[in-house]
Amino acid sequence: MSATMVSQHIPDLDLITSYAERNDSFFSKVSPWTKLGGLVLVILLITLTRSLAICSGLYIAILAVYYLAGLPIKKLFAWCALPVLFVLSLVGLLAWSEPGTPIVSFAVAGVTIALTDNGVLLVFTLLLKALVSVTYSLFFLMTTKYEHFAGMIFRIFPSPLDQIFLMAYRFLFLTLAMTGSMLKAVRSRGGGLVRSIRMQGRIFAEVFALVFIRSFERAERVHTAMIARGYHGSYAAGTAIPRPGFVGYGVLGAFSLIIAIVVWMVPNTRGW
Amino acid sequence: MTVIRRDPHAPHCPPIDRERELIHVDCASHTYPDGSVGIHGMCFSVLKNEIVALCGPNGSGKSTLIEHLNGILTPSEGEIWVNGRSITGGEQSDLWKEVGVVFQRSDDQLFAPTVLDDVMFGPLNMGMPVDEAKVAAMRALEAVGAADLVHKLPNYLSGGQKRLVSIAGILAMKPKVIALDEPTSDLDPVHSERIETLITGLRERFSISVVIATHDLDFAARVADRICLVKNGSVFAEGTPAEVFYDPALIADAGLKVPQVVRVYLEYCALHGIEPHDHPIRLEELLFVLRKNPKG
Amino acid sequence: MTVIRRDPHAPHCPPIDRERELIHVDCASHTYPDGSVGIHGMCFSVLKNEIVALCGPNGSGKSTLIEHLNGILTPSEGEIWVNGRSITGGEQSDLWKEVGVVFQRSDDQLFAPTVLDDVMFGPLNMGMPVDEAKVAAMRALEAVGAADLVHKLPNYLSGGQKRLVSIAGILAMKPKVIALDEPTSDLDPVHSERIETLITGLRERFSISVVIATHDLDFAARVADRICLVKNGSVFAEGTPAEVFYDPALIADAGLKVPQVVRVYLEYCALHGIEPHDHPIRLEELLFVLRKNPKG
Amino acid sequence: MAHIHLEDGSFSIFWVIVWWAAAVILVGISLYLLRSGEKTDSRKITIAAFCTAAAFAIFQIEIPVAGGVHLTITPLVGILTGPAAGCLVVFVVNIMAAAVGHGGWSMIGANTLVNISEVLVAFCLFSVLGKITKSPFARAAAATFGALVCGTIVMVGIIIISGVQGVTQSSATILAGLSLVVAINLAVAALEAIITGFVVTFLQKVRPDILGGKQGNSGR
Ligand SMILES: Nc1ncnc2c1ncn2[C@@H]1O[C@H](COP(=O)(O)OP(=O)(O)OP(=O)(O)O)[C@@H](O)[C@H]1O
Ligand SMILES: Nc1ncnc2c1ncn2[C@@H]1O[C@H](COP(=O)(O)OP(=O)(O)OP(=O)(O)O)[C@@H](O)[C@H]1O
Ligand SMILES: [Mg+2]
Ligand SMILES: [Mg+2]
Repeated sequence: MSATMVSQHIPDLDLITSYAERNDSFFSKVSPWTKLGGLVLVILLITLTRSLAICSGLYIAILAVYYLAGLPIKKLFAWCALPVLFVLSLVGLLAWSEPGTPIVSFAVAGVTIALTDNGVLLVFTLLLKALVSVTYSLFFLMTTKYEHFAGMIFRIFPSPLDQIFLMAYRFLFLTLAMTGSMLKAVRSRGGGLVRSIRMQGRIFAEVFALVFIRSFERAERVHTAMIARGYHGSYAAGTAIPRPGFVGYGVLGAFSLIIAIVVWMVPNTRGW
Repeated sequence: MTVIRRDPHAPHCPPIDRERELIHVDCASHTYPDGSVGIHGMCFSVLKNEIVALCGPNGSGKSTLIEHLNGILTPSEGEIWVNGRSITGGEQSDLWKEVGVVFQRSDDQLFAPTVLDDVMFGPLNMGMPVDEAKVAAMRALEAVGAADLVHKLPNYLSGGQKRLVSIAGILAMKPKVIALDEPTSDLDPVHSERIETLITGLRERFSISVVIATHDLDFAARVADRICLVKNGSVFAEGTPAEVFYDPALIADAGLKVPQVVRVYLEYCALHGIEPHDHPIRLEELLFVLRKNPKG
Repeated sequence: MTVIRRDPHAPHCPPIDRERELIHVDCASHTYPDGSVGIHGMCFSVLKNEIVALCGPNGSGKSTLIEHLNGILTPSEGEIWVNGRSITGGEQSDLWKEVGVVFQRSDDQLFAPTVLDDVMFGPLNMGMPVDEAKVAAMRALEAVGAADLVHKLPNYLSGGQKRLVSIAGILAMKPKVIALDEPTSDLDPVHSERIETLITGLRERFSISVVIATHDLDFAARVADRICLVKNGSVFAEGTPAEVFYDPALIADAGLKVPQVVRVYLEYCALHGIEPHDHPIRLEELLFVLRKNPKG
Repeated sequence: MAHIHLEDGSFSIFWVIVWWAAAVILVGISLYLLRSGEKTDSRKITIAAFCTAAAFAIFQIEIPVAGGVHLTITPLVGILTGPAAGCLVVFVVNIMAAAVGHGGWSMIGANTLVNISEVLVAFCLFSVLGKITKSPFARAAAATFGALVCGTIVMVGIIIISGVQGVTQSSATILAGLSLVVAINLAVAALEAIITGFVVTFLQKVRPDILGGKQGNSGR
């Protein structure tokens, strides 16, 4: 594995961008607005429902879409590790004291804590919800061209929020590259980051500080270089974003209908 | 014209000559925020339709000077005129259209998601419609020999490929003056030569002026009309390549080395007892001279 | 020994020779995460006590190979042996002590708060006490001619000064093999020559092996014992400088240009009708040959 | 590292809307303040944008302690950009984090509130402490620690108030379950305080202009 990557479990933005720019599947031609609408509806559905079955179905559907778009499945699972860890670390703690039929139980210092069927169900449901949202987000990122994102950001957010957002997106690549190259340099001269903390704790903080300042100055230089090519402090997103077609509206409409039916008709799924 | 020497301790720039000078730098000093003195007592000018090379040792202030030319840095003390207008303090909003700068580190310059976007950035900012900008970008990429990189991500290029793309990004804007900081330092000989012909071609076809900061004296000797020797933050001597490079004491004074061609020629003359008055500068000239004096 | 040519389409590396080889690379491929092929069918080895130069056009895979040498990158397919031990997959934890790499972009390498800290970083990691590490660092900085920068911040140096410091950072660790990626690309001729004598000196005094990736064929010709020509991600020919550079068809095939000295010599021979069998490679050799045949 | 490590679907729709609305109102106020002030110069935007990028990047480096925690540099953002721009920065950071599965879209509101509290506290403490001590290290470290403690309180508060969908236990039990998280957060806060201290000391030394000191002369 390349050492330039900050961590294997963090979505590699360079890679995501490169997929986005190259993807020529059907989904890359779908209007970004349709995909954005889809995102809102997906999040709405998993916020409203508590049903394990619905979450599983949704997850399988999204995974299929992700696969059909020709995106890397193995990478997806690596990238999902962190969100999964989050859910487990927090909900995993809460699940233990959930009322229900105990499956395992311990007595610690006179208090009995038990993992119940409801607790396990809770963990699984929340886990699936997390996977649904992460997978859809990555699908969205990897099938939408940068210029379309830029255009959407430009239209959605008021100034100067849009400017901060757009410029930050640019600087992000610099900062990540800088962080990666620092790790590479440290490693190639024998300092694993962990050992360095023990060996030279102070230096670590200083290095960290320096990386921060260096990336800042890099960003500043890039900014001046942009000005040197005519950047005025306002990015004019000239690119036209494809509007949703009939099919797009149709799909979104149908999806909304399904959500309404699922949430209002099927009992015990509502999360109010 | 002979070599002009300047005393950096008592600098007095000649006054600006609006007829011939495109850029006139009279920069008493530029001090970086940490207190390092980048340049000091610097007089420098770029004439119309010329290629001028800045040569000097590491840390002599070449990059600092280059970054002054389109207002990325501004003098701590002193003034700079572009096209007869002072750019210090006042309005400099469209300076970027006139002077294009290629940075020493190409990473500073590349930021867009794809190579094409990056090269199109300048033309788009100049108000070109997208299609035209695309054409301009493609043409610039072809000119530097990097057309095959068009859909790559700038982050994922080799050192030399980044250099080519960053040069293309400036070319696409067709500025009146192009300043290149170590343009050939990462390039292989073939691409280097390509950039070389490109630079001389630009001057001939579009009467663009070019400023080059470089250590590669052989390269400077081949392309430049005028050489400015930089030391300790100021230009201390200037002249044509033949004058400057055939003055070994001057070159040594600058902390540089005489180019290979000159060394071979001088040795050859010494060997055959010829008066070295031909002053060949390019390899072709040297070979021509050798041919002319086959037997000494 | 004559030029060895390899067919990149049917690569079969010779087996590893544990007696003479310090590093043996048999890398079927390295593919970057985005799918770009960095190297492909690469056979390369570093012998004991030699200076080997990798020459090839931009994007041919030189840096990718260099970063394999101390395990910063690992082959997607294939294996690498250092000192007879395979480093792929297995233990590679102290590889950095044996192979030091100077990166193409010195910015990638400098991270400590001051130049001294940066150069001391390697020695400290090797377990040297602080005082000793300081002495080692100062000595390395003096060797490259950058002792005056010791208290500066690496971030605030000129391009060439950064290069010098990053070379010093590796020197201070005294590895058995030093790999330098474009070591002279930002350096002025004086510092360049200093690095040149340093490299040859290292080999002579400490029997260190040195790997250099460079485009500067004149430089490669001067220092290297062996030239490996790289194209499209693999070494396709190798030999001594005299063999390689006096084979213009091979050089053209590699996408490079014949060095100046060779061109002058060949022209000179053609001019005087001499058989070109001397094959001078350095400027001094050329001048010597010219002296030997003053009248052709 | 006060940041709610919950993903989409954890809060009920009611609380999602409540926290989002609160965050949007605060961001709106910041926007109003920024736009009504003098013309926003592009340098300020550069700093804010850079802080956004750095916050996001640093977010992504795990420190191998206790199963992997990470720093947020929200207090530093507060110190460098001030409260108004700081609110925008943390809002954008949270959107970006959600996009790569680091937090969840419906959690952006809650997380932004947590971070805004950090930005505000850090900024205020840093300014106030400036009258007490000259040492930039002490100022920055104390401000950071205070901010992160406050952020942790806000985070726990939000979780207790909104509850987690499907969790039916009492607030007290949830609080007990969260105590481990709080303990880790405080340990990381101490580490982050030290690092922020160094960053600010360094900035004071080499780039005082960023800290609002005298303007450097490196051009724009
Ligand atoms: N960002 C910076 N901050 C502080 N000092 C700097 C900075 N950049 C350069 N300097 C200092 O200013 C002086 C001139 O640097 P400059 O980069 O102009 O040299 P240069 O001639 O381009 O050198 P090189 O050939 O090595 O690139 C050097 O002494 C250097 O240390
Ligand atoms: N980080 C990266 N990600 C993806 N592809 C890369 C990366 N770095 C290099 N490449 C690609 O791998 C190939 C080999 O690159 P490499 O940097 O090894 O070339 P090089 O011989 O060092 O060139 P140069 O002389 O220009 O430095 C090139 O085609 C390049 O585009
Ligand atoms: Mg320079
Ligand atoms: Mg390279």
